[in-house]
Amino acid sequence: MEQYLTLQNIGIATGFALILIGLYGGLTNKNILRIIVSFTIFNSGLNIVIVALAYLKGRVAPIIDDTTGLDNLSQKFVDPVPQALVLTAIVIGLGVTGVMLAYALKMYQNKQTLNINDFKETKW
Amino acid sequence: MELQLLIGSLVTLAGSVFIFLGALGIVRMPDLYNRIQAGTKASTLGTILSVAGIGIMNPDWAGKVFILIAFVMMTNPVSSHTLARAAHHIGIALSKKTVVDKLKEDGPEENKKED
Amino acid sequence: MYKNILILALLVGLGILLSTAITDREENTSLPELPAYYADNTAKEVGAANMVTAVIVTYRGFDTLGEVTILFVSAALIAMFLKTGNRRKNRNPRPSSVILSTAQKLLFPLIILFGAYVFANGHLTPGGGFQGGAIIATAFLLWLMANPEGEMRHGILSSLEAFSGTFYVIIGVVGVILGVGFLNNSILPLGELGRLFSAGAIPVIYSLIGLKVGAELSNILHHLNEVQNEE
Amino acid sequence: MIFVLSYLTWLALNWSVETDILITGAGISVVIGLLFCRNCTVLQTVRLTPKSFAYAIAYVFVFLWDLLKSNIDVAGRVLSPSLPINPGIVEVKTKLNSNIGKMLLANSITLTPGTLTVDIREDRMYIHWIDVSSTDIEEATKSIVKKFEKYLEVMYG
Amino acid sequence: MDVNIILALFLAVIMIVVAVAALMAKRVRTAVLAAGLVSLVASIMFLLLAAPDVAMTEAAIGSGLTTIIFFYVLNKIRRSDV
Amino acid sequence: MDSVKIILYIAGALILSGILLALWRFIKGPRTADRVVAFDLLTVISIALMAMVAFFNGRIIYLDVALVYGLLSFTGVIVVARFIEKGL
Repeated sequence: MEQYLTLQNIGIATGFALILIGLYGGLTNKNILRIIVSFTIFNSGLNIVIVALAYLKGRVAPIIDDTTGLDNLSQKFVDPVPQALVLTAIVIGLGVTGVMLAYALKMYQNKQTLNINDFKETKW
Repeated sequence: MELQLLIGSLVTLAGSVFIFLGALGIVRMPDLYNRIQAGTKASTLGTILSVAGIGIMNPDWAGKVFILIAFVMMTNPVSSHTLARAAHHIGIALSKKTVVDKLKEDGPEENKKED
Repeated sequence: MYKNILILALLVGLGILLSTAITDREENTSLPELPAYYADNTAKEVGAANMVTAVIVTYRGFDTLGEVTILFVSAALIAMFLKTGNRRKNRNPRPSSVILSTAQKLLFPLIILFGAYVFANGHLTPGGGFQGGAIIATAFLLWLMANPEGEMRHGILSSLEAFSGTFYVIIGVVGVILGVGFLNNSILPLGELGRLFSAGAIPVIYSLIGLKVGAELSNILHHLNEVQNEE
Repeated sequence: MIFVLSYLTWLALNWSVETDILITGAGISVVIGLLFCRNCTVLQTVRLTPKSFAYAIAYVFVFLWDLLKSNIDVAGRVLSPSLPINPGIVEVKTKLNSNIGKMLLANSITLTPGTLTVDIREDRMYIHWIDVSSTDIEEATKSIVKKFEKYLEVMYG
Repeated sequence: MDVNIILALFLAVIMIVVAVAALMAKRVRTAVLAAGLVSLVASIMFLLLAAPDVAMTEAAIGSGLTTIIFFYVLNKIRRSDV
Repeated sequence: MDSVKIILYIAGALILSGILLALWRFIKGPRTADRVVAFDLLTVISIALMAMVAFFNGRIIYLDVALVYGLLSFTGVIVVARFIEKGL
């Protein structure tokens, strides 16, 4: 039990839990705004999983300053590439959320309802 | 050096005590306005003290700590005031212990000029 | 109701499946080859102290260009969805108090300055164009809070966005002309590590990205603000 | 004025005085002052005299002392089991004319626990007070506003 | 036990509790606030996982702007259950 | 050094219990405004928590994240306040 209790595993487990909670909320709710809220929770969980996978025990953030020195950096830093990807993912997540919300607002203005079962035209 | 660390940690401890009291106040107080009073204000002082203690322990960080304190002190009362004003506007009730409500007696607000 | 239980059962199964990722995974002890290369060579190749910035702006510059484009497209989509004929007919929001509007006037330049600090120091401290852009959008939002019916000069935002986007591409093309590659930062000289002007063109590129992102997010907020209220 | 404020903030953020930082900060401050804040005239009413500087420093100390004192007072109220509060909204009058003076006064009142500015109309402020000792306008003004006002009056008029 | 691990466990529990609260909330605005809170705690988690850049982005965008855009849209849809 | 660490651990424990109390108010409600007060309190507390994380890791760069919170957390509260008073 003790060897599983690392920072990385805690992060991965939390992220998975958030992903499952978000999926459950997205699949069971009828209200379109609640589905979008579930999507943002799902998004946060996914980001935590990716960053936690990049974490290495006992290493520090990939920014050079007085405490890190200049040599042997690949032995000291965590992986910077997944962090960069997650950074972009968060910004794109905001764009996607904004588009979904604008779409929901437009549908509400047309039909005065938020229940997704009432939007039948685009069903396939 | 040792003394500096000790003073800084004691200031941080005082700040965290205030944070805890603020959180306790937010649970115990009977209505919204008193919650804002006890909760947000005490924890603002607590945060300022905690951050200042950390600034005392690391003198190199003083600039950022100073800016952080200034930001918190400038922004927090504005948000508290806006929240209290909104709450009173939609008529959230004050608790039973309330003595006087001058704002309600004076009626709804007249059209005021912004300058 | 049966459907919910079925979904719950499915998700529990998925959770059990995912939990093997914790129990069966071997602990990594060293970086893979590419990140190790980045970590060892960023300081002398790019001159940036922050490796995430180096990866975003230089090594993966194309991706960032695409990302800015995605943000632009989503802003345009939101504008398209929300374009209604009779906007701002009977929105009469409650005016803000004197305290909020005065505090807004005092805080607006400070927030803009902090955003500028975040993206000008993106190669030394955490932060960069996207965060700085979000901070600038927040300053704009504060302005909207204090003057909910204020008339915005729409031209400034659009021209700022167009200007920064164009210059971003021009800087990339200058790199091609000088023969160092699209969006390479060494078109400006590298300096001593840890100084503000150390990383070649990274501060310039990141400032442009920051201005563009800030203008786009402000545009989204402005469009959302102008939709007619439901009564 | 905006320029000076921005420049000081920039220096405190960077916490070093190298030439490149000085130059960049000056450039950014000028751009902010000229481009974004053509209508930020809120600081024009500040009086720049030695006396007002002295009063500003004195004000900071008075304010910090009051902050600490009232925090301990409210902490005592929270901790005591019977919750001895006596809340109410009272009305006070202020003599300050400029907007920034009013804002600083309201912020000081709000930041001090025990008092919270709920609304402000012209020269009257409505303050939620956790321990109302008198409902009269004059008395309330005397006990809440006066200690801050005499310093702010010199600074902002 | 490392102090970071204790803190991370604490934050993990809080995040899951708040996420469940977001699902169970009666009104949409509560769910939105809870989702903002999940982002807030997630950004402290990112700080522990040695990713200050990501923490800053999550703070400015995930916890700030997303909540704000949600409330702008909720303002246009005034019903009893939002 | 040891006594300093013990004092800081006590401070951290107090901050964490403060988070728990504020979370209880957030879940209990009863109105949106009460939840917003709890939300504000949680953001302010997390500034202190971030500063402590920065101290324990010994890196000044982590303070920048706390700065972002210190400057931006209040806009969320203002937006919700303007939302409930129909001033948006």
